[in-house]
Amino acid sequence: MAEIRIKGVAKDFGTFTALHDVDLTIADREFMVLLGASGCGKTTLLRIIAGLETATKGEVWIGDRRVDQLPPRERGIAMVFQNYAVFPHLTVFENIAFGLRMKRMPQAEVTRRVTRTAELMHIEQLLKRYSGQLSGGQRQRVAVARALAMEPEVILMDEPLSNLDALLRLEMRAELKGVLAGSNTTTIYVTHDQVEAMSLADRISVMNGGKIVQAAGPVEVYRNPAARFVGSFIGNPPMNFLSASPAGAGQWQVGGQVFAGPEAPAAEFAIRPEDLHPSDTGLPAEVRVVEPLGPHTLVTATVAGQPFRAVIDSTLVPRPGDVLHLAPMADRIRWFNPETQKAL
Amino acid sequence: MAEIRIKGVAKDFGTFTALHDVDLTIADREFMVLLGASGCGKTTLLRIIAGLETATKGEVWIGDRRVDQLPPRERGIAMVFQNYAVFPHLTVFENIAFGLRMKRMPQAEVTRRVTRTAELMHIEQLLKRYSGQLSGGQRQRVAVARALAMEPEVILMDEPLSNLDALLRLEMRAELKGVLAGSNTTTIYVTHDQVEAMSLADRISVMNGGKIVQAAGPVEVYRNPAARFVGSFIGNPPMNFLSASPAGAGQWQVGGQVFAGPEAPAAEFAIRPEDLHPSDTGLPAEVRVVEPLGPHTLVTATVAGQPFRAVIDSTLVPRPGDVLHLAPMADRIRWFNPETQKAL
Amino acid sequence: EALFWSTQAKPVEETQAMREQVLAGFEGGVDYQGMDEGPWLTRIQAEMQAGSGTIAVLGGLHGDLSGLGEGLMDLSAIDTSVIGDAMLELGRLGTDQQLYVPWMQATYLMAANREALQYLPEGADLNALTYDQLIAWAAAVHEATGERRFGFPAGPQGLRHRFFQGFLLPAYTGSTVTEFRSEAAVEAWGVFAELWSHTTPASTNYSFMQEPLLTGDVWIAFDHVARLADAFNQRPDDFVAFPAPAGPEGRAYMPVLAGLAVMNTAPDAEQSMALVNYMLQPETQIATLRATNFFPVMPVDMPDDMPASVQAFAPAIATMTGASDALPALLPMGLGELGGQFSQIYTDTFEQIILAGRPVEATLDAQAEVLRALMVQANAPCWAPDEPSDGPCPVN
Amino acid sequence: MPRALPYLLLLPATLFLVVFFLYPFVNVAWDSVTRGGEMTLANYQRMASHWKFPTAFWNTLLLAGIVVPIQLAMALTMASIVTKLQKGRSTLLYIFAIPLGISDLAAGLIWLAIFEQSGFLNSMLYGLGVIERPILFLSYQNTWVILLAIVLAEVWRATAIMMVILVAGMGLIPKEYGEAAEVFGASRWQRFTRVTLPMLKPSLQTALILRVILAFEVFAVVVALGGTQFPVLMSETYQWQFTMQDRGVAAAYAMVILGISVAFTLVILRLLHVPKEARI
Amino acid sequence: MTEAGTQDAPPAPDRVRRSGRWVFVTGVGLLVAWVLVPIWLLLANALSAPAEVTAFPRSIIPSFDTASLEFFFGFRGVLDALWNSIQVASVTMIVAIGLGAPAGYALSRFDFPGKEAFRFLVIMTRAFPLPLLALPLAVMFIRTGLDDTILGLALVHATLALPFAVLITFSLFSGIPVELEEAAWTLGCTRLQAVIKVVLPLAAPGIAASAVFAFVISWNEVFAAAVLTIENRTLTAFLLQSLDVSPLHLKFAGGAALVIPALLFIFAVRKYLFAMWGIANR
Ligand SMILES: Nc1ncnc2c1ncn2[C@@H]1O[C@H](COP(=O)(O)OP(=O)(O)OP(=O)(O)O)[C@@H](O)[C@H]1O
Ligand SMILES: Nc1ncnc2c1ncn2[C@@H]1O[C@H](COP(=O)(O)OP(=O)(O)OP(=O)(O)O)[C@@H](O)[C@H]1O
Ligand SMILES: [Mg+2]
Ligand SMILES: [Mg+2]
Repeated sequence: MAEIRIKGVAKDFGTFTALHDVDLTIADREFMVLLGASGCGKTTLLRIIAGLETATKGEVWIGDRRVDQLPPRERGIAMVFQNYAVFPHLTVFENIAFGLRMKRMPQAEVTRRVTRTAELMHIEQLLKRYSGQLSGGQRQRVAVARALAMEPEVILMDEPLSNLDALLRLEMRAELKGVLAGSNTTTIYVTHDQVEAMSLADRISVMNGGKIVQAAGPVEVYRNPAARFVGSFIGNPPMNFLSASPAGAGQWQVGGQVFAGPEAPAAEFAIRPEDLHPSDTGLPAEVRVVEPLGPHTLVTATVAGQPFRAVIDSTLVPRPGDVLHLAPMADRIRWFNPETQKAL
Repeated sequence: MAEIRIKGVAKDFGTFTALHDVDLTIADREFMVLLGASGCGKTTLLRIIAGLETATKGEVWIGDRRVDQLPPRERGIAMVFQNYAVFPHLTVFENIAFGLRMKRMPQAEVTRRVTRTAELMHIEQLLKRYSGQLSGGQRQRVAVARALAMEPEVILMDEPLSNLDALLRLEMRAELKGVLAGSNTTTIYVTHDQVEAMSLADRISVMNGGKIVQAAGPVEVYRNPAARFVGSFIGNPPMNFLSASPAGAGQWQVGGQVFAGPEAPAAEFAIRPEDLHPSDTGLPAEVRVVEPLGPHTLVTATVAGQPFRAVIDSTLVPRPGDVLHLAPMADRIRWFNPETQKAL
Repeated sequence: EALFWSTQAKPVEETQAMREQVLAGFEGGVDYQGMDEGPWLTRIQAEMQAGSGTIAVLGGLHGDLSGLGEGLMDLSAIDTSVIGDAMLELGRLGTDQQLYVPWMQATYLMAANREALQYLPEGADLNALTYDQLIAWAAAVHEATGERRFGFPAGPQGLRHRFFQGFLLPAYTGSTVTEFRSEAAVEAWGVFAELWSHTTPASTNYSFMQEPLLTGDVWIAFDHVARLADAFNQRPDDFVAFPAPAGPEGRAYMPVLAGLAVMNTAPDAEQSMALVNYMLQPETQIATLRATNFFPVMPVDMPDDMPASVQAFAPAIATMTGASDALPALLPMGLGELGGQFSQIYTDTFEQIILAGRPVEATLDAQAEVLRALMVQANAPCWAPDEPSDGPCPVN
Repeated sequence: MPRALPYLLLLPATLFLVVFFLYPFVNVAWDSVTRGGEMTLANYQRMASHWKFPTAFWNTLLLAGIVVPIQLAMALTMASIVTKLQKGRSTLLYIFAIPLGISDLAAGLIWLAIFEQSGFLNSMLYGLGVIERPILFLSYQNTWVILLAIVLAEVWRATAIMMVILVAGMGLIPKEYGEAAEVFGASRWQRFTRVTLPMLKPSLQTALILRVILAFEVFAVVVALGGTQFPVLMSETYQWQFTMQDRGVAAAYAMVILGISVAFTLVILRLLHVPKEARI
Repeated sequence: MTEAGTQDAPPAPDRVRRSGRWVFVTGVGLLVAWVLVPIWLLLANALSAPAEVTAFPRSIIPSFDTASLEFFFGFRGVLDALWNSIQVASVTMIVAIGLGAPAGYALSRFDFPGKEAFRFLVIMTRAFPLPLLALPLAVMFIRTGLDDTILGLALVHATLALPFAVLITFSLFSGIPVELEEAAWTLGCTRLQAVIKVVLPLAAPGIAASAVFAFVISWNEVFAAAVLTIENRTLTAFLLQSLDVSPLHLKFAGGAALVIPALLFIFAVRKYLFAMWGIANR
């Protein structure tokens, strides 16, 4: 049982507060993805869970043990460091075997596990090299292999695939998912790749400025952001926000169009760029930049003077200066409170 | 004038050959993106251009100077290292100012440039910190800012945005594009993010196993891969390949369907997953896995026993086990020589 | 300033006194440097080899100077008429030139804490002790206090070899070299072994006996006068000085002679001569006595206000040298730079017999061979108390 | 040019050493194989046949063999403590480094004052009523106490040299490796042996080589505490050079010291070799 | 094989921590005492009256009689000697580091034929007893006029300190990632500039350690100082030369008088002995 409970954890670095009262529970065997802007405290949170950093306050529980005071090695975790921390004085083999040796595992088992995880990470032909002889991506895979080989109760991964090419990342992602799903491991996984987040996560926690803003299933987070930040952060390109002016009870005027919305003193209109389709009655968007993205085209425009992006089928090729009418899908429109920035 | 010409460059590490006879010309002010699998030699190539590694053979020209024998500082380059190499003993400010001070730039100008690039990279509030007090992404941005502040003739960036969140990356990408377009800089940019590659590149060089396989504009590389590897490497998910059997002159039978193709002794059929649409007459695909990716759905299936992926509109939600008929768009079908793996 | 390069008066207080009380009166000033033998010698050798130098005057013990023969200037021009012939002879180093002139002299004495006097064997006269009485005394102190309280400077800087060369062996054999392995010598070593059984084992760390006397670790001690002085000066009332003991052949004692020499490379020979001359003035000699506890090499009138140590030592020395059974043993002559190895033979013998407990005869036989070889190599004739010899001094 | 660079960097130091070391060294080495102007091994024979030579030789090795491992352990402990500490580290480092500033002569003096018959140790024991009369620790009869005293004094005096080198080396080990080891289940001790020590190899190498070499030249402390009772190679060298004024034999001794130093250096270099690929 | 997790209940973490802490603090305390007590004894003796120094039982609290110390500082020429010592030590430091650091750098960054030979030259320098070298050196110095100069003595001391400087800087430079240097090169540094701006600051602890050694070696060196300087005596040669044959109380006072400046120097550089910045590759 390796449920992780984080209760009111805060972390100050001198006067700078990196984490504010974080509360989070990760169920046993759950795959939790941590998403958040650069510098929002993801690594810090992982390090506190791992025991490498002492929280200024709060409690960390793994299973039914309170682990705050325990040294890292007693917490039953393994970790992939954002900067790999592959031991330069050990070969790849010995790096992967490091944790196993610490457990005094018999040599045969060590070799078996190392070989298996190395194959999983496609580094089996590098086992005799030292970290100085590896490329960035190879080093990163060693770091992942080292953690996987431990078969720990809890695995913390800090952007473990960031330096891999797309193809390999796709593969690794699938391998990781496979391996971890078949194990008893609870995973916390930091990534900046939203596709990765979506495809791997049981749940996604979105962090902002040292706080957890939303923790929910991937679709939920994508479709129903709990706060404006989540919408603006997730999705590539992110959600569009347009100011709305009241136009009667539950009616809001946005970019010259009127939409049904919540009954509230003020509200902000939001729609994802891909939830728009060209239509004569849509929002009038003045095209600024057109970027072909392979199958689709990203259009950057302004609606009522506010920036606005749409992803449309690449069959349609507007030109800068054109006015494109884009109709939002009604069930995809979201509304936010402009003051609290929470969803309405 | 900072055209970069690489002529027959090879690099051996002991018995391992990291680069085989690479020839590449990057035009003055061009933005060249280097794409390739992990460990294929991208960093090595950059380091040879920068003068940090000596090529086993070959020549490197920048402008009309042959620079092989010149020390790095005389090559007029700046570089973002894959692992940042931010100086730990200097503040962020001094890190960014480092190169400028080497040029004996007046203090006022130094401050101006540092402030500007720091703002560009959104690290202006971190200027007084040391690298040990930064998050991974912040450190990476310092490395980028340090190179940009130099306003060099040639800038080499090794996965400069890999540790940034999607939103920030999007922004940074735009900023970089803006700054570099407005300058005299020739750029070589290694990335694993294909969207980034597509949106930034004037041209993309695809590397594989120490060789350059194709160097062409983004759309060309995407649409007309010169080799099977390029197709399989670029695109997320990558191109689908199906074996084809001859069915008369220029006619090939693929997955039970007959398509017009090249006249050749043998050929392999290829189509991008997004260039398929459900249709009763399409290729019969047996659905294995269905992954919702926000606006679209990724379907992993088999066609005639061969793996096959399709990205379809998320309105359609097939179930594993279903047979989906997927028709390729005729003008998007590509053919490869199964022996040489080159495009036909 | 003339550089006075000396192995004597190195303890800081003595150096200070040399500079301020002895040499201040010399015109042009003197830079007095008291050195360990190592650097002292190295510098001299360097100047000799280089053929030019800065040292004006060398000061050293007979043993220090005897190895320098060829590099030294003939000082016959200096008026040495008031100095005894025996001493001048030593200064010729076996040549017919005055290679050094006697500067000051001293000897070794016994000293005791007054507390120890109560255990003096009955009938023993402090001023005419025999070795047997000394042993009995040391034994009595040992028994009474439970501590071995005889002290002997057997440390690395200690002058232990002089005790064997000039005191113990001559007292029993009447000889230093010739009778080195005689029966009498065996007896002498036996006596010493007995004395050693009442000697504090810390002796192997002692270079100077004044400190253990002051701390009370040692009650009865043998040492060079200059190395006892501090005890008498600090606590004049607590200690007594008395002559060395006598053996069957007499009350052997060895003088210590320090000399002044000038190197051929001296920068200003005239100034050097002047300084040597200055050192031989009676007033300077008395000042030197005050500073170093070394006695003048010529007859002088002593003032009354001499330091406590001098007041204690002078009568003891007089008693020793004037004793009816006095047996002076001279410093080695004609050994040149082999003087160090000569002394080492005695030290080695001591260490092997007494400390390492090796058989006496065998050790003496072995060392005698070394000694014989050395004398042959040096081609040195015997000196007192050995009978004069033609050719190298024989070892029987 | 780049190929010449290392040589250019070494050139000043090499020239310097050639003039100020190699030239006099060759002189002395020549002394060791000549006697009266003729080539001979007589000096070595003389040295080897002297009855104190084996004692001095083994004493020197024994002393180094005891002192260096203790110092290594202590220096590592001190360096780890200092490195680990957040507050007060520079004060502590300073305290630990103090013996560095103390010459071996002064150190001998201090420890003599402790072990002497009327020294501090006896005073303390006496004051505590443990003993009734002072014990003579440094007697020629119990060489092992002398050895112990010398060991203590040497450990006290010369551990700081190693410690400071190791502190400097430890400071350069990136923290992240220790953290990684910690996460992967290494106890404090394992972290030390599996990460810190291997990554500290270059510094360990330097510290050990310097310390071992100095241990073979140990002299002043030994003489202060052991008197004539604990001959070591260096004290014999002195004796022959200055007391017996036989430069040939002294030079032979010096060559022996050099020989064992070089031999041990080779061993250390071999044991603590870091393969090129495994460097940071 | 071993089942982690199914062991007996671990001890309460708090207790473990606290007892661990206690052991740690005690250990540190013992080490501190181990270093400081003998120093204190030296100072206590130096501050005692002569009679106290030889008394038994000895008191570890001195009477603060400064007569012995004053005797030393009242010596004619002490100040000159002090100044000479400082000069010699400083020149030694500069020469040793100035020549040693480049060599250490070359050893750490390049592989080249002759590397081992150089290493051996360095080690031999330290492994050969100086007193024997003093004679040929002195002859050479007298002939070339370096005799009795600050510089001459400093050169000899630098010979002693150079091996330290070379080996220490070598090991320290080896610990600094080449990549940081490479980054500096791409930012317009020459090799030298990169070393000065990047490597040296990071290697400050090692440089400081070398400096301390160079200083202390020079400061405490007696033999060469005694042989090679006459007028320009260093403090050590001036005071310590004859210390072993001086009365006890003066021995201690002289010892203390010599120790104090060295301690001040170490105090002054102590903070550089630390790596102030953690080095992380990424
Ligand atoms: N010093 C070395 N010794 C041996 N092989 C090396 C050495 N340095 C790099 N290599 C190998 O050379 C190949 C190219 O490395 P390089 O760092 O250029 O890859 P890359 O394309 O940058 O990969 P990544 O995307 O993972 O950073 C890799 O397979 C790597 O293992
Ligand atoms: N030692 C420190 N002193 C001061 N601030 C620090 C320190 N360490 C981290 N921080 C700050 O704390 C914040 C959180 O850092 P953290 O490393 O957790 O970010 P992150 O979410 O992992 O970012 P990234 O995605 O860029 O890695 C950052 O703003 C960082 O600047
Ligand atoms: Mg992070
Ligand atoms: Mg790379």
